[in-house]
This record gives sequence, structure tokens and C-alpha cells, in this order.
Amino acid sequence: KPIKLGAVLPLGDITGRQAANAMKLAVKEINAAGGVLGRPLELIIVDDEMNPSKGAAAIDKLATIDKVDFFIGGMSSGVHLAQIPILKKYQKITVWIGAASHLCEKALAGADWYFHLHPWDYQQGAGYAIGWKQILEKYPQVKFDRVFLAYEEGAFGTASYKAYLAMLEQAKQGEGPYVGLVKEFKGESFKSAAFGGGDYRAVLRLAKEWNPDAFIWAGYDADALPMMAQAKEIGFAPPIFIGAPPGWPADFGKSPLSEGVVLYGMWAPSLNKVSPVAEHFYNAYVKEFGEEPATYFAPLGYTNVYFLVEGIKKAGTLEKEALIKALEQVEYESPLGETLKIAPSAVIKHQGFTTQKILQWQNGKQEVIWPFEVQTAEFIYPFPKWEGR
Amino acid sequence: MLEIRNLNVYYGKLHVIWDLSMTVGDEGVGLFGPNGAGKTTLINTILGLVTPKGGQIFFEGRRIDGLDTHKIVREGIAVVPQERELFPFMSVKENLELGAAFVPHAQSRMNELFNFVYEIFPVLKRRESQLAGTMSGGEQRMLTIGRALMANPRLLILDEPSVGLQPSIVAELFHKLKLIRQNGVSILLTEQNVRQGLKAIDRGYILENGRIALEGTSEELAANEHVKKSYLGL
Amino acid sequence: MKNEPPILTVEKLIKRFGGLVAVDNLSFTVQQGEVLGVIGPNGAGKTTLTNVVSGLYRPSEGRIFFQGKDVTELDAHQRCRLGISRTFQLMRPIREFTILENVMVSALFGKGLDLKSAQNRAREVCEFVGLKRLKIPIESATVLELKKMEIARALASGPQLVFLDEVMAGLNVDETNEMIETVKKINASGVTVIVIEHVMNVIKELTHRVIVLDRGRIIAEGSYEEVSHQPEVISAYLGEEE
Amino acid sequence: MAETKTHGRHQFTLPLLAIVALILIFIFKPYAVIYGVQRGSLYALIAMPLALTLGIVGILNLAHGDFLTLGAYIAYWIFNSTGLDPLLSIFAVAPLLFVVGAGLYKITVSKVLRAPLLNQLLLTFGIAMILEEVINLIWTSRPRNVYVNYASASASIGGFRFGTYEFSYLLAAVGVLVLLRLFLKHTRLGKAAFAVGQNPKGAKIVGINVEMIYLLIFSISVGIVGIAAGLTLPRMSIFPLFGSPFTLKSFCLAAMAGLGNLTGILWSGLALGIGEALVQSIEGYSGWSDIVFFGVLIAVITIRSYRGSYV
Amino acid sequence: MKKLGMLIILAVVALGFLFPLYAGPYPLHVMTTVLTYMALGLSWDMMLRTGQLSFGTAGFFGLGSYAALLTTLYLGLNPLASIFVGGVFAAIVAFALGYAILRLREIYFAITTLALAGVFTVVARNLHDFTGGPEGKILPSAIFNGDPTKVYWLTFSVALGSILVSELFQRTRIRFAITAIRNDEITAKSSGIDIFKYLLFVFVITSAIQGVVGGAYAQQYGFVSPESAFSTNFLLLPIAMCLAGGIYSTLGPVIGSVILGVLSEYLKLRFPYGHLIIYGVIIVAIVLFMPHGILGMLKKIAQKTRTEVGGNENEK
Ligand SMILES: Nc1ncnc2c1ncn2[C@@H]1O[C@H](COP(=O)(O)OP(=O)(O)OP(=O)(O)O)[C@@H](O)[C@H]1O
Ligand SMILES: Nc1ncnc2c1ncn2[C@@H]1O[C@H](COP(=O)(O)OP(=O)(O)OP(=O)(O)O)[C@@H](O)[C@H]1O
Ligand SMILES: [Mg+2]
Ligand SMILES: [Mg+2]
Repeated sequence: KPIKLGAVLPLGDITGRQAANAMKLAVKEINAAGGVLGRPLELIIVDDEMNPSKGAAAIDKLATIDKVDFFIGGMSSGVHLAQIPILKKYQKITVWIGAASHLCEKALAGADWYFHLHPWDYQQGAGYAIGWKQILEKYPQVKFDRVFLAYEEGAFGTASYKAYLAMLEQAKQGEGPYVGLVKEFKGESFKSAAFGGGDYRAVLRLAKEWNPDAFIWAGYDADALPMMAQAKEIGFAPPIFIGAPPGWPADFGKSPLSEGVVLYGMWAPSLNKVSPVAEHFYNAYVKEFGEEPATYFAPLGYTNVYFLVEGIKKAGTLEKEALIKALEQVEYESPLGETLKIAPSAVIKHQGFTTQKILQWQNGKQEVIWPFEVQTAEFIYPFPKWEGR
Repeated sequence: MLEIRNLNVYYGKLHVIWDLSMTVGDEGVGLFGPNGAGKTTLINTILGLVTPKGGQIFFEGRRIDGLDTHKIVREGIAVVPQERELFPFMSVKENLELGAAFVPHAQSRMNELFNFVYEIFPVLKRRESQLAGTMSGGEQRMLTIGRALMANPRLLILDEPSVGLQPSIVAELFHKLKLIRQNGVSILLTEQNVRQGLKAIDRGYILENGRIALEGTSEELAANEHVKKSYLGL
Repeated sequence: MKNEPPILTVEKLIKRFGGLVAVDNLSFTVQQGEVLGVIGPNGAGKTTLTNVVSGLYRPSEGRIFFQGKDVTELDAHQRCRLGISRTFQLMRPIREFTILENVMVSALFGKGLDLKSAQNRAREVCEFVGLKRLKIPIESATVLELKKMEIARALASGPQLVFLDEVMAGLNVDETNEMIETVKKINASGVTVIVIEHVMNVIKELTHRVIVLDRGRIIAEGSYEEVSHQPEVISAYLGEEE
Repeated sequence: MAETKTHGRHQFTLPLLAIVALILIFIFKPYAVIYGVQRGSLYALIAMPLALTLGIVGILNLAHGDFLTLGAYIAYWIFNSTGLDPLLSIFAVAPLLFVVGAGLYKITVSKVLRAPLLNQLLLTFGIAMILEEVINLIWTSRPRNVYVNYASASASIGGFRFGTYEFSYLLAAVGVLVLLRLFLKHTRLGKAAFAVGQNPKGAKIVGINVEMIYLLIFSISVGIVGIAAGLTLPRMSIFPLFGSPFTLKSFCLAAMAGLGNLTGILWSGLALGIGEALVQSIEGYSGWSDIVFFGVLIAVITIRSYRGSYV
Repeated sequence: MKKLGMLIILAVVALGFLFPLYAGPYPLHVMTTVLTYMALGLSWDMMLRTGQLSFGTAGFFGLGSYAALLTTLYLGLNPLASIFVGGVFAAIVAFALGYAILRLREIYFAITTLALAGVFTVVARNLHDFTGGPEGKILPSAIFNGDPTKVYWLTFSVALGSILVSELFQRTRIRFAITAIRNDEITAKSSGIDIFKYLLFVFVITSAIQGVVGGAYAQQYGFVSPESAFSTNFLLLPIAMCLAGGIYSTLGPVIGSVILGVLSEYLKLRFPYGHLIIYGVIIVAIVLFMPHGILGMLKKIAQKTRTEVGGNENEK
């Protein structure tokens, strides 16, 4: 009898599709190695179509029709909010790789069967602070006093804006990671190309006039290259140019405008240089599917399965209490270049990753700048001028 | 010129034209009959707007049933439809122009045709730039007739052209039709005003319940008792 | 008849369309119970007059009184409910309805009946005008049936005054005669009728009094016999022949 | 007479007011005008063909924006396989889309025209869905870009520094408008199209090949979208849903201009573009820019309906 | 014959009502969604019957969502009562706006309703403190603590209510008024119909339904955000379902929503990748081969069999 994993992912989206692929890869590897507890794994994937009610129904389907043992998967926070009441109904062990919104976290308070691997939105902000502080130490010429945030006006961008505001407010009180880091902060919204916008010039002009040390934009992958092109158009080249979309477009690296752009992410192919697990994952994925893993949801999906399996192995049973205990103890060396360990977050008991990495586009590739343990390239500073690009 | 052989037309299950055969030579032909007899249906069938179930239609020796309406019209048949079918948001002039624009042998004679139409219906000239949709009922009728004349047809089909026209214009219209007739244009005319209609034609058919009930020259028809009673009100 | 107050009074009515004056300072009255003929050349303003009085158009100037009440500011549906109804020269049936349902609409809303009584009334009215096929869809109705339906609809709202705008155009002799009888019956039932026609027989047969319009103005008024011999009317409208 | 007079007055006052407003905006927010004109022309460029099909064929084409997506992906594909400059690829994309339009018309649209109205709504909804999903299956949801350096070029005049590329939208919009107007007003075919839009049966009766006109107009519309596709590719990211917001915007513009008024679409596009850009440039309120778009739209439509209410 | 029809209807309603007793949570969940779209579709169709193509469905749905959720959140209103408030709020807004926009026709009306929905979205997104901004607001718990059976019954009642209203529209004088208005407003006016009054009436009623559906949806998940509440899904899918089922009727939207709703779910499971393509193809096929919708085709088949049966009887 197989152990059944029920995954819910948006298969129409590249993130969901590649996460699903990576999960299949992991299951295949594990089954080839004899499964867990002598039983094979069976993976059942249901498309949530990025639609809350479809995503919620998918949980019901997996629980009652397929009778899965565990829920895995996840991408959009909006979908997840609709799933949470259903998940609570079944109380099965759930390991989730998406849904970064703190609203989800709030809704999950007290759910000890729930494991969240993706950092929450506020954790990401805090993580960057740690990273930048260390970078400032290592590269003393770098300045990070005046920060401008351009954020897309939807839930994603606004959440990160509010997170910054909250943390900077905290910092004023002398608490939190941002103490001593950012002295002045300013934010302005724009309409993302993903929703029919795509004109950033007003925001960029505002930023240019304000003259920040670092300019961050929080939008979607569709905004990436037009943002650079328009910054070039108005002649805006801040010393640090940071992009914080959830993914990057296919051709970003090919454009000369990408050189020197800093980004936040959990993973980059360049990790292959420093992490054998990452390298193994990367090669296996390319071999299996004939395409590159393009988003960090691919290694996350892979991690999702392995983490759970490690736990089962450790517990030696599928029994819930024991397994939860075991999962709390798992230390899985993930293809994301760091070891996954569970710890409590602000609200929930079982949080996995808490930081994103700071990377930089160099010669068309994402290189890891921070954490320094997995650094793959030196930090280019300041952001190169536009002339000649 | 126009020959119809054994035509049968249905609307769904309703049999409207029954095995009808008729001809229009180089002459004016009238088509009379009570409401619902099938006159409009017959005309629409000739024009290819309604598809017959059986039978053939020839125009100048060429078979035209099954052709698209615009092809039939370009062959040289123009029509004054009962329901007007004007272009309401175009001016009177544009409506007239369109009457000629797509018919090969009318395009080149546009000016001449304009003068001809304006002469018959001076009001159209005065209202050249008024939108067709805002014209009065009778004015629209004139415009429809004018538009058909603009096509410089070899066969002119008129479906109750006098409806809604003032008496003096009706008289003049039939008079003009006669002149047009004499210029070598064949005419197929349906009319409830049979008395006036007979003046403009050489020969006529009485259509009742989708069948030809009577056929004859205009004199013969005028003298027929049935016609006298039901159509002339004598 | 002459002593009663007029059912309709039109005072200095003007209707302009841009630069075109379709109804030009028109004043007249219609007596309760009469059959008034309105004739005149194409484009004289007859239909426009109907539209203005029935409330489809706002007049540019002037007032309209119905049974002594100023109705100039009322909407078309209100005037219908008060008792002014009309037919359409270019017929406007409700295409998705059968003949009967078309007539029912005005019984329902013009007269304010409930469904059941409206249906009964519609049947009665249809029978009255001589409609036989009540449940056929509009597309299979003949012109005669549509014309009758227009009249039936105008009657079903229980009007005091009806405009019949060229309801006999396009009918043959028999049909016209039948229709004339119908209109006479309508009038006999106490409804005031305004007939607009280009068929002079009808005018001659039906009307007590005729108004001749030309370019929105009255050029002649009187019995049909009187006006039909006036030279202005002959030259503007009838032509030499008749 | 009187009508033409009042009409004439309106025709002068409105543009005059607009020009005054424009000058004021230009003085206070010069960039809003530049950006607004650029974006607005793009809106107009894409809306014009939609209005054309809506007015003449009578189709509310929900797949309109998805043709833009399709065109952009074709241009992208051409760029990647041949290296052809996206602007040059317009000469391939526009005719190709014309053919796509013709094919779709023949296979599907022509069949719905005789069916009850609104069926075209469902049809184009289905087509939109198929287009989006097929593109998603082939190219995934990951955005694609083409980089050419001229797309981010800029010019400076007296201290103003502004992007030059997006003026190509204005050029294209004006060009398409002029050509369409010439076509509609001064060619036989164009007049036929007008006539068909008003009364297809009447058009048949005067000898117009109605089917052919529909086919032509529908295909031309899709073809014009191909021009927009080639123009936007160097400047924007493309992804399966890239074009769909433009469908709604185009409907809005068509309605704001009034059916059958192509020139009005350009004006509406510019007005909305500038309005949007203006709000975007106000610090702290950029999130409200959509409300300007919708607000102006609603205001124009309702005010017009009041003016034209009584005959 | 009529009695048999009544019995069948009652049986279907009973079957629908008792659905939770014999179906598992998953079918239940799918049906709950279907019922949501059914009610929205019906309300859209009711407006369409006046001849007015409304694109405001998602807008009033969203208003209802917000009204319901926020009243529960801030005023502690009972969730059921808050759903009602959602309907009332949508109705009030529709009433006020109706005066301005109900003189518009055709595409102008359609686009204006669409634009209004856009305005609602922008307002909801920008009133950060009150509405939660783009991220939205979340309730501590979903209605009935997320009990799927009760949620189903709630949605079922809303859908049933919409069906009843729709039937009311079909069986009373309202049908005559709105059909007349749709066909020819000039005839309608001249027959004594107060067009504006009826348009306003229908607009308010249908908006109220949309508001109630929105409220129920928001309470079902205990969450509201601009993206979810004003999603074009709630505009386009109901329209597609109505058109596929058959417009100007009660049965059409009902059939359409059930068939398309279940179909899309089935296709998704059957073809994880590219199922929406097949769905799109099916929709196109419906348009091409069933010009009068599924209902129209069923009627045609029924007519055929009936005449055949009738013929047999005659032979006997
Ligand atoms: N589209 C249609 N569908 C069904 N039946 C129709 C249709 N058009 C006409 N009919 C029917 O066909 C018959 C013939 O109608 P037609 O209009 O040809 O008559 P007509 O002689 O022109 O009469 P009229 O004087 O009314 O114009 C009538 O009985 C009519 O009811
Ligand atoms: N909406 C309008 N816009 C502009 N002109 C109009 C409009 N409606 C009518 N007219 C013009 O007003 C005049 C009067 O039209 P009306 O329809 O009242 O004439 P009528 O007397 O009914 O003519 P007929 O006997 O031809 O029906 C006509 O010249 C017509 O062209
Ligand atoms: Mg006829
Ligand atoms: Mg008239």
C-alpha cells in the first residue's frame, strides 16, 4: 500500500508546474530507493487554477476521494486562505511551500499539524536586514541609509510595503533587525504589468528625485525588464538597484540591463557551485524534464517531499503525534543551499525557512552574494551606469 | 428575361409558394394578391434572400437560384423592398449612392442617375444631407425607390411601392414607371392599389395562397369579374 | 357634440428637428366622439404630430391638453394610461411575443389589468378587430394581421383617443373596407379617432372633419368634400387626377 | 440649421477646453502629459480595431486582447528564431494575424452571426480561453522579453528628458486612424462596411457582399492588433494574459468615444492616458489612478446620454 | 402533465436539498461553487431580460462580500444577518446608481457597469484602514465554523431564492413588461409601461441577489480582498454558463451552471495540464452547434420525441 501525498498547486503557472515536476522527481527518486517504511510513495496532484474555491475543493477531493495521508503544495496566499478552513477540518499533517501572507499565518494559529516552509512576508523583510548589515560590514563602501520602495498596488506589493513600515517603526523604538540600518524610507505604489499596468516612470521619477542609496521594487516578473528599461530611459541608476519579484522572466539575464541588479530569492542555479544537493537536484531535474528549473518553487517542491519523507523515516510510523515530533527534529540539507530546520515563528509552531538570499545578476546569471557561506560571486557596487548598455 | 419554373418555398413546415411558374419578359408585369399570398416571399426568393425547396429561377438565361443576393443584384436586378431596408444613419445622398456603387453598369452613370432620381422625387434633393432614418414614412419610401433606380437595373422589382405615398406622388410614380418601362427596363410590381398598378404594367398575375390564380394582360385583368370585385372594389 | 369640451386641445405646438420645423405653430381641437382626418403631403408632420401628442417627443414649444388636463410634461406611458393611444406607421410589434401577447401588454399596463383579465380583454379586442390567428409568432403574421394587431394594441389600453397612423396603407380593397367598418365600430363605442391616411376613400368614408397639413401648418380644414376641392390641397397633395 | 450651429459650437468649445486643460497640466506636470500621450495612444491603437469590429460586424470580441498576446508571441518567436528586429517583424506579424483572423472568422464567427446576439460573447470567451491556455502550454506563464536598446532610448529638450520609443504608439495610432478613415470614408469598400454595419439586409440588396465585408473587417481588425503587438514587444513583458486587460480598456474607449467614432477613440485614449498619468504622478495617490480612468469614462458616457436624451 | 412537472421539480429540489446526505464533501464543495455561479448567472440573466447587458455582476458581488464581512468584523453582526446586509447594501448602491445609469443602453450600459465595478475595486483597495486594502480582511472563523453541509444549505437557499425570483419574473406581469422593453422601448412606452421604473426595479433586485451571493461567499471563507471579491471570474463565468445553458429563462442558467461547473471540475481531474483548452473548445462547440444553448437543444429533442410519440398514438 502506498503512502499517499496529496499536492495542490496552480499547474497553469510556471511556479506550480515546476514545483509539481520537482515533487514528481523526488517521489521517483525515493521510490527507486525502495520507498519509505517499505512502502512506495504515491503523489496525487490537483490543479487549484489560482482560484480560491477550486483550491479549497481540491483539499476535499484529496481527503475524501483519494484518501491521502498528507497535504503538500501551495502557492498563492489568496487560494490558501480559502483552503485553511478545509485543512482544519481534516487536521492531517500538512507541509506547505507557498502562501507567504501573514494573514494566512494568523488563520493558522494553533494548528500544530501544519508545517510552513516558505518564509512569511515579514520574515523576509527581517532577513534582508540581517543580510544587508553583514554586507555593509564586509563592503564598507556600501551605503544603505536611504531606501526607496516601489511596490505594486496589489496584495503582494502592499504587504511588503506594510512590512517595511512596521519594521522601521519598530527600529525607531530600538527593536528589531532594522535598528541602525535604514535611516530614511519612502514608498510609492505602481500598477504591475501583470494586471495591465506597466508604466513605472512616475514612480521612478519620484525615486530619482529623492536620490536613494538603494531602490527596491516589489512587483511581479512581468515588471522586471520594463522596469529596467524605463529606469534607463529616465536616467535613474541608484547605487543599489534591487528587484524583489517572486520570479524572473525568461529573458532577463539576456538583457544588458540586468547587469548588477540585486535580487532576493531562495535559490539560484549558481548554488550548484557550492552545494552538492543543489547540483544533484539541478541535474536530475534537467535530465528528467528537459528544461531548467526556472523558479525557486522547483527546489522547494523537491524539498517539500524530502522533508516529509525524512520525518516519516525518523518517526518510523505515520501516526500523527509521533510524526509531528519527528518532523520537528528533521534536519534536511536542501537544494536551496541551506539546511531546513523547523522552529516556531511569530504565530505558528512549525516554520521552516525564514530568510531569503541576496543575489545579484552578473553576466546574465544569478550569483549568491549572501549568506556568505554560499556566496558564489563578489558584490558589484555601485550599480553600473546606463551609458553603453 | 426572368423565368421561374416550378418554384416551391417553405418557411419551416409552412408551404408558402406552391409549384409556381411565371415569366417576366421585356415588359411590365404586375403581381397582385391579398395579404399573405406570398408576393414578398416570391420576391425574396428571386433575390436569394429566401432559399427555395425546389424549382429554378433564370435571369437572362442564367440560373440564379442558389446565388448570393449580392451577385444576383449585380446581374442587373434592383429591388424596392416592402420593409424599406435603408441605411438609417447615412444621409439620403449616401443611401442613393450606395444604390449604384456596387452594380457594375450603374457606377459609371452615377451623375445621370442622380439627376433622374432627383427629378422624380425633388424632396430627396432638398433633403440630401438628412439622415435616412429620420425621414417620414413616405419620404423613406421615395428614398427606397430612388435607391433602386440608382442601380440602373434591367429588371426592377417593386414590392408595394405606393404604400404611404401621397396621392399626387403615387400617380406620378406610376406614370414614371411607365416611362422607365419604355426605356427598356423590365418591371415586376406588386401592388395593393391595383387600379393604379394596372396602369404601369402590360401583363399581370393574380397570386392567391401561393398559387397563380389568374394571368392576363392588364386589359384582361381589368375586365375580369373576380379582379373587379376583390381588387378594384367595383 | 359641439357643446362638450374638446377631448384634445393643441396650442401653438412647435416641433423642430435641428433647423427643420416639422410641426409649425399648430393649434386645433378635437371634439369628444369625432373622427378627425389628418392628411397632407409626405413629410407634412402628421406622424410627428402623433408622436408629440402621444408623448414620444417633447414639443419644442406649445401645450397639449387632454380632457382639459395639461399633459405636455407627461411621459408617453402616463399619457397612454390617461387614454391617449396610437398605432405606428412603421409597425413596431414586439417580435418575441405572439399576436395575443402583444395586445396583452397594453391591456396589462395601459389599462392596468391583471394577467387573467388582460388576456380576456386582449382576446376580446382581437376578436373585435377581426384577428383570428392569435397565437402565431410575429414573423409569420401578414401585413394585414400586423395592422390589425396595431389597432388591437391601441384599443386594449382602453383609450379615449386613438391615433391611427396609416393603418390602411398596403391593404387591398376588401381589406380596407373591412378595416373601415372596424374603425366605425371603434368610434361608435365612444372612442375619439384621429385617422391619418393617404387613401382618400378611407378619409371620405370615415371622417367627420379633416385637417390638411403642409409643412407643419394647417392649410385647410373642413369636411372631406370641402377640403378636397380647395386648390391648395389639390396642388400640394392630391394632384390633378383625383 | 439650428442644429448644425449648436453642433458647431460644441465642436469648438470641447477641444478648446481640452487644450486649456492640457496646457495647465503641462505647466504643472509636464511628464504626465508626455507619459499620458504615449500610453493613451497605445490604448487607442488597440481600441480602434475593436471598435471597428464592434461597429460593423457587431461583435463584442472578448478575445481581442488575446490576439495582441498571440501577435506578440509570434513576433517573439520570430525574433528568437531569426533575430529579426521586432519592429520589422510587424510586416510579418500583421499579415499573419490577418490570416488568423480570417481563418477564425470562417470557421467560427461567420457561424454565430446568424444565431442570437450575445452568442458571439460566449464564442469569443471560448476563443480567448483557448488562446490563453495554448500559449500558456507552449510558452508557460513565465514572462518573455525582447531587448533592443532603442526601446529605452531617450531625448532631452531644455532639461526635459523623456523616452522616445513610446511616441511610436502615437505615430501608429494616428497612422492607423488616418488610413482607416480614408478607407471607410473614401473607398467603396469602406462605405460598404458602413452600410453593412447599419443594415446587412439592405446592404445585400444593393449588391454588397456582406460576408466578404465582415470577413475583411474582422481580419483587418485582428491584423491591426498585430501592429500593436510588434510595437509593444520591445517595451513590455509578454505572458499568456498580457493582452487581456487591453480588451476591457478597449471596450471602455470604444464606448467613451461613441460607436462608429474612430477619431473619438484617439481623443478618449489620450484623455484617459493623461488622466491616469496625472494621478500616478501625485505622490501617495497613485493607487487611485484607475478611478480616474473609470470615473472619466462614466462621466463622459452619462453626460452624453443626457445631452442626447430628448429629440 | 402539469402535476407530473410539479412532482419532478419537487423531486429535484428535494434531491438538491438532501445532497449532503448522500454526497461526500468534495461533490458538496463543487456543488456549493456551482450554486454560487447559478445564483449569479440567474441574476445576470434577469437583468438581461430587460435588454440590458450588465457587466456589473462582479461589482455588486464584491460590494456584498465587503458589506457582509465588514459588518461581522466591526459590528459583530451575526454572519447570516450580515449576508442579508450584503444584499441590502448592494441594492441601495444599485438604487442610487440606477438613477444615473439606467438611461444608458447597450454597450454603454454594459461598459458603465463594468467601470463601476472597477471603481468599487479601486475604492476597496485604497481604503486601507477600513477594508484592509489590497490584502483584504479576514474573520476569525468561517460561517458555521466551516461546516460544509450548512454552507451548502446556505448557498442552496440563496440559489433557490434566485430561482424563485427568476420564476416570479417569468410568470407575472413583470415578464410582459421586461420582454416588451427588451424588444422595443417605444412600443413598450406607448403601451403604458413605465420603463424606468421596471429597469430600476430589476436592477435593484438583481444587484441585491448578487450582493447576497457575495456575502455568502465571503462568509463561507471568512475572507475578503479586492482580488477575490471583484474577480472577473464572478462576471465572465456566470455569463458563459447562462449563454451555454440558454438565456431568458430560469432553466437555462441552472442547466448551464451545473453542466459547465461540473464539467470544468471533471476536466481538471482528467487532464491536469491544458484542461482549460478542452473547456474552451467545448464552449466554442456549444456556440457553434447549439445556437440556443443546451436548453434550446433539449427542447428541440423533446419536441421531436413528442411528435414521434404523438404520431404513434395516432396510429393506435
Ligand atoms: N419569416 C417567416 N416565417 C414564417 N412565415 C412567414 C414568414 N414570412 C412570411 N410568412 C408567411 O408566409 C405567407 C406569405 O407571406 P408574404 O409576406 O410573402 O405575403 P405577401 O403576399 O407579400 O403579403 P403582404 O401583402 O402582407 O406583404 C404569409 O402567410 C406569412 O404569414
Ligand atoms: N427625428 C427627425 N429628425 C429630423 N427630421 C425629422 C425627424 N423626424 C421627422 N423628421 C422630418 O420631419 C418632417 C415631418 O415628418 P413626419 O414623419 O411627421 O411626416 P408625415 O406627415 O408623417 O409624412 P408621411 O406621410 O410620409 O408619413 C419630415 O420632413 C421628416 O423628414
Ligand atoms: Mg408583401
Ligand atoms: Mg407619417
